[in-house]
Amino acid sequence: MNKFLGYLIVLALALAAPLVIYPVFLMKLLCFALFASAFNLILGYGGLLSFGHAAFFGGAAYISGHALKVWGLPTELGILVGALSAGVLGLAIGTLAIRRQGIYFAMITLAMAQMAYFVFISSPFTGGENGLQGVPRGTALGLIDLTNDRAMYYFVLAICLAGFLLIARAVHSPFGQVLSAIRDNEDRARSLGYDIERYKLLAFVLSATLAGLAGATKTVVFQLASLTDAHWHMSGEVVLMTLLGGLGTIAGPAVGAGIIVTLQNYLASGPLAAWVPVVLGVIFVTCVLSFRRGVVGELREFLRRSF
Amino acid sequence: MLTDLLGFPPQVLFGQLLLGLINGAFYAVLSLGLAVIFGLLNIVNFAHGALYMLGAFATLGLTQYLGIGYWGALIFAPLIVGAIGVGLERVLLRRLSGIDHLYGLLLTFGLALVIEGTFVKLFGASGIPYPTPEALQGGVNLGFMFLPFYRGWVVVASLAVCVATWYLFERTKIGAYLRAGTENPRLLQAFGVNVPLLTTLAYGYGVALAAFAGVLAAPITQVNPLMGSNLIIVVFAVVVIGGMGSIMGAVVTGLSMGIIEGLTKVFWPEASSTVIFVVMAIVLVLRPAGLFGKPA
Amino acid sequence: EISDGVVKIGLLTDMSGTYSDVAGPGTITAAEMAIEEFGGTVAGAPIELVSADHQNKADISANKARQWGDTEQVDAFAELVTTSVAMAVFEVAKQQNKIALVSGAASSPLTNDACIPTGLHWTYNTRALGVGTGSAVVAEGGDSWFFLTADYAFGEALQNDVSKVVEAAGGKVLGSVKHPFPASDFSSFMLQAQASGAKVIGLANAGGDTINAIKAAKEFGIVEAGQKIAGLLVFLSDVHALGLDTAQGLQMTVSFYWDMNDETREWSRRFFEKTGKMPTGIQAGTYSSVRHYLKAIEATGSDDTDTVVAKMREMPVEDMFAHGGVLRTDGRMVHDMYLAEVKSPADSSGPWDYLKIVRTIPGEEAFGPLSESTCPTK
Amino acid sequence: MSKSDDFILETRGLTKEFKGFTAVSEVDLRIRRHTIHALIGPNGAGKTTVFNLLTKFLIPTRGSIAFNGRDITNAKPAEISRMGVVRSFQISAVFPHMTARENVRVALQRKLGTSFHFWRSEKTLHKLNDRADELLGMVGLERFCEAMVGDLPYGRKRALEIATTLALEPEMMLLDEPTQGMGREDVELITQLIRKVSKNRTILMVEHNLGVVSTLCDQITVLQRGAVLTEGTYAEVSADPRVKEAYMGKAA
Amino acid sequence: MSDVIENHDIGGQHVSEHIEELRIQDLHAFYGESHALHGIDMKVYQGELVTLLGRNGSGRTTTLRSIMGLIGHRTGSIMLKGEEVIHATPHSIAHLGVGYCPEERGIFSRLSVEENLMLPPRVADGGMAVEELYEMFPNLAERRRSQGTRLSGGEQQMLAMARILRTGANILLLDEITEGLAPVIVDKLAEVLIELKTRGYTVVLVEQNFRFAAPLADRHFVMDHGKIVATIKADELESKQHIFDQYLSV
Ligand SMILES: Nc1ncnc2c1ncn2[C@@H]1O[C@H](COP(=O)(O)OP(=O)(O)OP(=O)(O)O)[C@@H](O)[C@H]1O
Ligand SMILES: Nc1ncnc2c1ncn2[C@@H]1O[C@H](COP(=O)(O)OP(=O)(O)OP(=O)(O)O)[C@@H](O)[C@H]1O
Ligand SMILES: [Mg+2]
Ligand SMILES: [Mg+2]
Repeated sequence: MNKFLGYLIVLALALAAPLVIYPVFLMKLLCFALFASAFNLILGYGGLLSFGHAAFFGGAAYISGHALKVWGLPTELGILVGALSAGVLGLAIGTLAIRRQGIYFAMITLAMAQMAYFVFISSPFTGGENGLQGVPRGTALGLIDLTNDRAMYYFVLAICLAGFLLIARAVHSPFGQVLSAIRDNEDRARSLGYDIERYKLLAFVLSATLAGLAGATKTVVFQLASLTDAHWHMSGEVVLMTLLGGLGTIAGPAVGAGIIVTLQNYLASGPLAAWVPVVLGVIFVTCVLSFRRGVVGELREFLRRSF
Repeated sequence: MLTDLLGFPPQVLFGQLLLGLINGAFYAVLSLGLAVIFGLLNIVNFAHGALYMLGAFATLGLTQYLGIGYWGALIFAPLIVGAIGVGLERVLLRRLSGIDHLYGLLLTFGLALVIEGTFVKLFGASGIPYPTPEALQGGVNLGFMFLPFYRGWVVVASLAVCVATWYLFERTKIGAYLRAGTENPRLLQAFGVNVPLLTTLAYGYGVALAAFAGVLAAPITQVNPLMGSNLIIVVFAVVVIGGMGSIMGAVVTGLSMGIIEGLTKVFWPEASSTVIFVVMAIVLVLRPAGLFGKPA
Repeated sequence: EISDGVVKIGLLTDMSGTYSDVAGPGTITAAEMAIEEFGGTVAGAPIELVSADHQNKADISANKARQWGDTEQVDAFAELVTTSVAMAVFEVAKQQNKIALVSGAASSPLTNDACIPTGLHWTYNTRALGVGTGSAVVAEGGDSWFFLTADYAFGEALQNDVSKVVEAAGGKVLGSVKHPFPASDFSSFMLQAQASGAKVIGLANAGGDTINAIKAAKEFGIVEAGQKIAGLLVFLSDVHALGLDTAQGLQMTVSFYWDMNDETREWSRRFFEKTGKMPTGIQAGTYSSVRHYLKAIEATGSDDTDTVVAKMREMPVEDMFAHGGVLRTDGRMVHDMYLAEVKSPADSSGPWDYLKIVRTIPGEEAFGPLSESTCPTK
Repeated sequence: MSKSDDFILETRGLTKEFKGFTAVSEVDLRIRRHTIHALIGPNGAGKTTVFNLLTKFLIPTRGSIAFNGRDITNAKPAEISRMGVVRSFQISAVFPHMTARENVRVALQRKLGTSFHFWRSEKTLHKLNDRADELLGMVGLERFCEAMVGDLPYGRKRALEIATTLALEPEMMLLDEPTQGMGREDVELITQLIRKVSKNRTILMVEHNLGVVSTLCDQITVLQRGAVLTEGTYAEVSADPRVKEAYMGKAA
Repeated sequence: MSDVIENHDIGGQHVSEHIEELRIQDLHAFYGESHALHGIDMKVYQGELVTLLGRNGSGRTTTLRSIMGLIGHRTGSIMLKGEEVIHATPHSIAHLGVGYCPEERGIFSRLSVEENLMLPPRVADGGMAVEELYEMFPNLAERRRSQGTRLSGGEQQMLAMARILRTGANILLLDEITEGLAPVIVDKLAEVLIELKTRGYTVVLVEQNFRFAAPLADRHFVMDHGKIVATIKADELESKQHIFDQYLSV
C-alpha cells in the first residue's frame, strides 16, 4: 500500500516537473534513466557486465534519426524502428558474446561495439564526426505537435514509463526468476534443464532493445544523433550511472543517471567548468570506496537497519 | 613486379612491419604492466594510461627541475611513479580487496579522470616537447626505410624489460606466489606469504612498467596529458587477446598486434584503430580464455 | 528595446580537451576584453557572458545552447570550436532565431551547404587555409602533393579545399591517407607519404595530430630527404608546443599574429597579462566577433536578431583583428589572411617570437567571391 | 521385455582421455530400472568423470551411452535433464541469493512452460508454492522455506539440492557423494531420504561412505584406474580381495 | 575443567607436553554482522591431538579460521606458542609454525600439482621431503604435472594435506581431511597422524568421521552454536556417550 502511494507521488512529481524545471533537461534525464535501467537488466539482474551498450544506444539513435529525417517516418514509428534495430544488433552481438563470462564478456561486447563505432564513423548516413543533425520531431499520433517542449516531455515520459514498467515486470517475472537463478549458479541452472544461453540472450536482447529505445527517444528530443552516443565512454558512463545509483535495484539506475546528468549539466557552466572530469572522477572514487551499494542501495540498507 | 601486385613498393611493407614492431614494443610493455596488475590484484587498471602519462611527465619534470636527463629518468621516473602506485594501492585499492573486480575498474577509471583532468588543467592539452637524447639522435638508412636510432633503442629496451619480467613471473618462486595469490590470496597468506606486501609490490611494479613506457614515449610523442587516454583501451584489448594475467600472452600479443596494426595502416588506414578489436572478437570466440590464457 | 533588459552572450568552447589551448579559456578572456571595452553595458543594458565546456561534443553543445536560449535569454552564441559543435548550434540557432558567432570551427561548409541566415563565420575557413598555404607552396615549386588527412569532416573539407587550390595552380595531388582521429603515432603514415614521392606532404589535420605528424616527419628525416611539410591548420600554440627547433621553416596560413602592428601588440600584451599566453587566431577572432556584435547593438539600440545581423552586415568590421572586414550574406566575414613562416631559433628573440609574415592574402582571394558560395539563403 | 534386461541406462566402451591420460576406459555400465546403483572406487578412479560423461558435462572420447534405449551420446546437458536424468554435484549446488522455496520453485517452474515470459507476473508462480513446501518438508527443511539459502549450513544445502532435484521428478537421479561433509545425523536423514525417493526411480550414486552404500544399494560397480574392476551386490563386492586391497582397507 | 592437567590426562608420553601450544580465551568471531563464535575457551598442549566435534554449522571451521587469522572481525585472546595473535596477520601466524588444511581444499588451479605442493614457504625445519610425500600419496606422484584442479576430489584432498606436511609446521589445523577419500586412504591418513603425534606435532582436527577420529584423539571438544559445550578425554568416551548423543545426533 505504502509502495503504491510512493509510486503515485513519483508519478505526480514527474507530471508536474516541467512546470518548474527546464523540460529538455528533464527529457535528457529520462532518456538516460531508461538507458541505465535497461543496462541494469543485464548487469544487475543478469550478472553480465556489457561494455558495449553504447552501440545499441547510439545505433538506435542513428537509425531512428535516419528513418525520421530521410525516410520521413512518423515519430512513433521512427523510434520503434530504432529500438528494434538495436534489438537485432543485440541479437547479433549477444549470440557471439553470451557464451563468455566476466571480464571476457565485457571485452567481447566492447570489441563488437568498437566495430559498430567504426561502421558509424565511416558510413555516410551518420554524418561522421558532424553527427546526424536536424532530425524532425514531428507529431505524436499525428495530432500533437512535438516541437512544443512540454508536449514532447509528456510523450517522452510516456515512452520511458512504459520502458520502466517493462523492466520492472521482467525482473519480477517467471523469466526473471530463472535469470537470477542463472546468475547465482549457472551449472546448477543448466542441470535443471534450462538452456541458459537462450535466457541470457533474451535478457541481452531485451536490454539492447530498451537501450535502443532510450537512444532513439533521445535523438528525437535533441533532433541530433552523434558519435558521442556510440563512443565507448558512453558505455563506461552507463556503468557508472548504474553503479552510482545502485546495482540490481529498480530505482537505482534512474537515480544514478539523474545525478550524473545533472552534474554534467550544471558543472559545465559553473566555475568548475574545466574541472568536470576531475569532479566526476572524485565522485566515482568516493562512491566506490565509501558507498558501494550505490545511492539507492545504501538508502535501502540504512532504512533496513534503522527500522 | 611486386609493386604492381601490392599497389605500393615492397619497401613500404617492410618499413611498416618494422614500425609495427616498434609500436608493438610499447603495447607489450604497457600490457605487461596491466597483465601483472590484473594477475595479482584482479583489477582492470583503467588508470594505466594515466600512469603512463605520469611517467612521461616525470621525465620532463626530472629534466626541467632537477637536471636529471633522459638516462637518469629511465631509472628514476619508473621509481617515482611506481612509488605513487604503491601509495595508491595502500590508500585506495587495498580497500577493494575481495570484492567484484568491477569496482576496481571503476575506481581506477575515476582515478584516470582525476589525474588526466588535473594535468590538462595544469599543463594544457597540446603537450610539451621532450628532446631525443643526444646519443640517440639521427638514424640509419636500412635501404627500405630510415630507422631513427631512438626507435631502435625503444625495441631493445622494451624487449629486455619484457624478458626480465617474464623470467621473474614464470620461473621464480615469486611468480608461483603471484599466480596463487591471484586465485586465493587469503589462503596463500595463511601459508605464510606476506600477501599484502606482495600485492603492493606487484601493483607498484606494474605501474613502474607503465611509467617506463612513458619515459620511452616522451621523445617520440609529445608529453601530453591525454597521451594515455586513448591508448589504454587498445592495450586493454591486447591483454585480453593474450589472455588476462598471462605474462607471455601480453608480450607476444603486444608485439604481434603492433605488426597487424602496421599492416592495416598500409591496406586500410582508417581501420587501423579498429583492427585490434576485430582480432579480439575473433580470438575470444575461438579461444575464450585468450591466446595464452588457461581456461578457468 | 533590449529584450529582458540584458544582452547575454553564451560562449561554448572546449575547456579541457584537444582544443582547449587553441580556443578554451583564452576565448572567454578575449570575449571579456571585448565586453570591457563597452564598460559592461550596451544600449543601456548590462552585458552578461556565460560560458560552458562543450567537450567537443555536438550533443552537449546543442543541449546547452538550447537550454540557454530557452531559459536564460541568451541572445547570441559565440566561439563554437570544432565543426560538429558549430553545426549543432546552428541547428538550435535556426530554430530559436539566435545569432551564432563562429570563431573556432574551420570547415567551409558552414557558409556553404550548412549555412543559416544568422550563422556568422568569423576567423578563417578551410578554403582560406588552402589558398594561403596551398598556393604559396605550389608557387615555390611544391607541385606534387600527398595528404595526411584526419578521418572526419573537417579533415576532408580541408583536403578538398587545398586540393582545388593546388590543382588550380597547376600542381598534382598524388594521393592521401586518412588517419584515425586523434592519432598518436604518425610514423607509419609518414612512411607512406614518403613512398609516394610527392614533393609536399600536406597535413589536413589540427591540434595534437598536426604536432605529432610534424614531430614524426622530423624524426624520420623526411625534410632532410627533400620533402616539404605543409601544415594546413597550425596555431601559435602548436608552434609553442613543438619548439622552434622542430617547427622552423614551416609555412602556415594565419588569420592573426600578435606581432603584426602596434594595435595587435597592445591588445595581445593585455591578453598575455591575463592568461600568460599569447593569443591564437581563434581567441583574437572571438574578441572581434563579440565586439562587432555589441557595436551593432549599440548602433541599433536593439538586440533583436534580425536587426542586429542586418546592422552587422552593414558596418565594416574595424578592430585590431580585421580592418575593413565585410560580413557577407552567406555568413562569411571576409578579411585579410596572412601567410607566415616559422622562424629559426636563431631569428627568434625569445618565447612567442615565432612567426614571420610572408604575405598578406586579400580577403576576396582567401575566401573566394560570394558567387562561389553554395549557401541557399545567401 | 523381460524384467532382467530392462536396463534404463547402458554404456558401451565408454572412454575419456585427457591429454594422454585415460581417466575412464572401456566402461560398460548397465543400470537396471528402479534400482539403486552405486559407483565406488579409489580416489581418482574416474567416478566423477563417468558422471560427467553421463550428464554431458564432458564429451566422451569413445563409446556410447543409451538412456531408455535412446542414444544420448551427443545430447546436451539441458536436453538430458529434460529427458529425466538429473544430477547433483559433489560440491553443493544451490542458488545462494534466493530463498529455499524459490530454489525449489525454479525447478518446478520449467514445466509451466512460461520461463521465457518476461511480461508475466511472478505471482503466476505462487501456485507452485505448496508443492515446493511439500518437497522441502520431505528433506526436513520445512522451517527454512523463507530463508536465504546462502546462509544455510552445508548439510542443509545438500538436502535442499536433493529437494530441488526431486522437483524435476526425474526418472533417474545421479548423486555424486550425497553425504559428503555431513554429520552423522544428516547422513542418516539423507540415507532415508534417498530410500524414500527411490520408489519408481532409478538412482546412480557415487559414495565413499560404505555404511550408506551397504544399506542402500542393490548393485555396485567398482571402478579402478578408469576401468570396471568388478560388479555385484555389496556382499559380493566386499568379499572380493581385490576390492579390499584397492579400496576398502580395514573398513570391510 | 581444572587447570592442572596430569600427564595421563593428555595422552602424551613426555613431560614437555605440559607446554601450552595454543590457548584460546573468550574468542568471538563475526561474519559481517552475524555472530559465529560466542566465546570459545580451549587449551591444546604440545604433542596433543584434539578434535572439534559438532553439527554442521556449529562453528568448528570458524574456530580454525580464527586461529589462522582469516576472520576479519574477532575478539578475545588467542595465544600460539606463548604469543598473542588475535591481532596478527595470517602470514605471521603461519610463521609461528602453523599449517592449515582448509575445508574447501584450496588447490590453486593455475599451478601444477607439484607447484601446489612446493608453494607454501617453509616455516620451520623438519618438514617432510617431497619424495616421502609422493610415497605416501602415489596418486599425486603420477599426476605431478597436471593442473591442480584437474585432480579428482579425493586427490585434491591428498594434495591439500601433503602440502602442509612439507613446510615444517608443527601445529596442524586440519579441517575434514578424510572427506571424499576412499577408505584405504583414510586408513593411511590415520597412520600418518599417529606418526605425526610421535614426532611431537600438535594437531587440531575437525572431523565428521568419528570412527576415524576417536582412536587418534587425546581429547574431544564438542561444539554447539559457536560454543564449546563439553570436553571429553579419550578414556571417557564411553562414560560420556550421552553428551555425544545430545550434541551430535538429531
Ligand atoms: N579435466 C581433467 N584433465 C585431466 N585429468 C583429469 C581431469 N579430470 C579428471 N582427471 C583425472 O582423471 C582421474 C579420474 O578423476 P575423477 O574425478 O573421475 O575421480 P573420482 O573417481 O571421482 O575420484 P574421487 O573419489 O577422488 O572424487 C583423476 O586421476 C583425475 O586427476
Ligand atoms: N562466510 C560466511 N559468511 C557468513 N556466515 C558464515 C560464513 N561461514 C560460516 N558462516 C556461519 O557461521 C556458522 C559456523 O560455521 P562453520 O563453517 O564454522 O561451521 P562448521 O562447524 O565448520 O560446519 P560445517 O560442517 O558446515 O563445516 C554457521 O552458522 C555458518 O552458517
Ligand atoms: Mg569424484
Ligand atoms: Mg566446517
